Amino acid sequence: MADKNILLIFRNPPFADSSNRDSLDIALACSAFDIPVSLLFLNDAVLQLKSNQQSELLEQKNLLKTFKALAMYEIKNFYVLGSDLQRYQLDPKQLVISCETLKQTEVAILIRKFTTVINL
Amino acid sequence: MADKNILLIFRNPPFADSSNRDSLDIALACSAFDIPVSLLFLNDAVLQLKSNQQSELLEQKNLLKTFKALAMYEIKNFYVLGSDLQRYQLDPKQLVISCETLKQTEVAILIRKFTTVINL
Amino acid sequence: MIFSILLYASNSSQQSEQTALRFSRSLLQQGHSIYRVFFYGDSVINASGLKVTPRDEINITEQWLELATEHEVDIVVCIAAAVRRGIIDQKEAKRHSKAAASLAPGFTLSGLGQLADAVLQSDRLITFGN
Amino acid sequence: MIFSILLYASNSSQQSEQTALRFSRSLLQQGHSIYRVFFYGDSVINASGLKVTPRDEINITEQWLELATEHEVDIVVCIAAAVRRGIIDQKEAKRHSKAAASLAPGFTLSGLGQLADAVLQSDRLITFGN
Amino acid sequence: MIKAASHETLHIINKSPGDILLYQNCFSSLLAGDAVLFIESAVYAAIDDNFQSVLDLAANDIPFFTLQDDLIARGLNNNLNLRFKAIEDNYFVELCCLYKKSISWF
Amino acid sequence: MIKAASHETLHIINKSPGDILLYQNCFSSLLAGDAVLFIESAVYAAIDDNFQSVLDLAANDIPFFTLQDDLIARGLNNNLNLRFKAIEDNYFVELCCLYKKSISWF
Repeated sequence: MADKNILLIFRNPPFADSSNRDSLDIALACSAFDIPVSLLFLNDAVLQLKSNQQSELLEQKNLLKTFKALAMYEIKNFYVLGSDLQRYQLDPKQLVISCETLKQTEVAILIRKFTTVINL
Repeated sequence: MADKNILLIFRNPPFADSSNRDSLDIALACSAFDIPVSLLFLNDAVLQLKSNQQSELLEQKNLLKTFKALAMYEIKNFYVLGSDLQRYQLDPKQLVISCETLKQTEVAILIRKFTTVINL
Repeated sequence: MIFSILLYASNSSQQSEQTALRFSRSLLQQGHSIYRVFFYGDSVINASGLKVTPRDEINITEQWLELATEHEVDIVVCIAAAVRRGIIDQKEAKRHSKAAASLAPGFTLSGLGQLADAVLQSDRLITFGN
Repeated sequence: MIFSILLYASNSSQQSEQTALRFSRSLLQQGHSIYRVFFYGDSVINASGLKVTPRDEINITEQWLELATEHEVDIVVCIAAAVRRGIIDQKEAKRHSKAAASLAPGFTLSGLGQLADAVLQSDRLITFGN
Repeated sequence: MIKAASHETLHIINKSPGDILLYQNCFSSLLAGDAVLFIESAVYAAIDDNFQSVLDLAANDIPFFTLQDDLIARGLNNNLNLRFKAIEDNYFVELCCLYKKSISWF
Repeated sequence: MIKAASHETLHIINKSPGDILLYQNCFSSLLAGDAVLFIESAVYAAIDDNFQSVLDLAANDIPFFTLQDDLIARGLNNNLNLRFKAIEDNYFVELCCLYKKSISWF
């Protein structure tokens, strides 16, 4: 079996469903099996990385702590789209993890680098 | 309590989720309680009314029989959008129930006529 | 005013349930009343007595039960939606020869007639779904 | 080739499960193999032993079990996703002081490591969701 | 003198503005006298730069409300579109009383 | 002479073309060597008159496949967009073998 690496695509805003938490748990599990993991945030998914969220108002758990802890698991490759940041008036500095900003055309090129893609 | 009437809005294609079946069951229950029921089909929902479906290929139940039986429960007001028919190349004659075709602007006027709207 | 609440979550996110709870508490505080809360579709999973909520999350099932007890709110779970998702009471377990029941105590399984009745008896029906 | 299947239904529609079954049967017929089927997210509801399928519908749970038995396919249900939705085996029932188990016999609860392992051991991972 | 419109339908929408079709459906269903309440992920509409084109479907006399707690929970405090009026949960209840019926778009 | 592209990523999409954002995401992720397989509700794309604008995002050399059984189950037999090639379930498996990996868009 050839060496594997995995890209997890996030597409949903915080709190809306369980897909973000579920993708994050896959990231941690793959990392524990020494599979290199990268995370791509499309559409509303970048919104969950926004600082100053106060999810306790919704009696919901937010995932900010988990995202911040990913570096300890050697998960360090995070990608967002410039157009999504612009759409939602976000500055990369407002995000809780340091992300590489991609152009739309770079997404396809990124995807090509992985043996496995999970897109919940 | 003023007299009630109810509009059920369908928006999803056949088989995709349980919302169409669930809305239909509400229609039957309301009719049994003598609440006048009307059905509005938006977007992909009109596709479930298409004749010649062969859902047995998917080992799924289709709802065509139930739609055809609605008249027996005095449910006779069905509305579809001309733009949705056109989009999917459908002729009103291809639909298993006789529907009134509305223009987009007539939807808002229709909605106003009901005391209750359920939109699953 | 008399409200009824229709819960229709299409996935296991608890967001729409939590909004519905916030709304329900607020309306009761303002002196309005709830005739019925009706669990439909995938929302019936929230009436499971077997699910385990992680310690750092809110137990929605308990919150609905507390609200129901404190304010004598009628809470009904659609029997057809529940049975096909494995949420059954003792009676349904027996009828279908299942080994156990799974409905949380305090919830009642009943038919869609209860929703139609809620439409008739309430001034407002508010749907919370996703 | 060696396949693994990831099931991730976000609602109780059985369409994606049925497509996955069609795909799985077809690949087995063609001489390929399935290393693992992994139930994740709301798909775990399909591993409930307490749900009752209406007589005119297909019982997806049984179909997966038949396929697993006939072709010795490893079928794993994500334990975290299952427990929070009330799909528990005897061990989890005991651990969480629940009155009964609900997992259908033939299914196994296990962790996400089983999915990571499937990624490593399979030539292809195909996701079916909705 | 313009007669004040009666309070007719409260449209409650809860998906992010990325769900273009849902917004088209909702906004096409508005008549004078209606209002729209943006809850949950729909509060992102108030900071969405791409939102103007779909927003134009809703006539200017349709009031837009959004839940204060849902905004704050998502860290949205500034640069909100001025068309949106943030309200507390108890005013959500009041709106439901004031308007004759509600439609939830999700 | 043009070199035949290798078989890279099979994109599997299952929502109706009304889900505009999903189609934009999927089609923006295509490179030469990729293919798109339309299953379940996505087969309606093959009869959708409004589909051309989003379809233009996918370069002409990207093959489009669709499941024969999913078409027939929905009563779709004629007037199909010629870009789509209907295939049997066993060819779905073959595509998954032929292409190095798959991405499911749902």
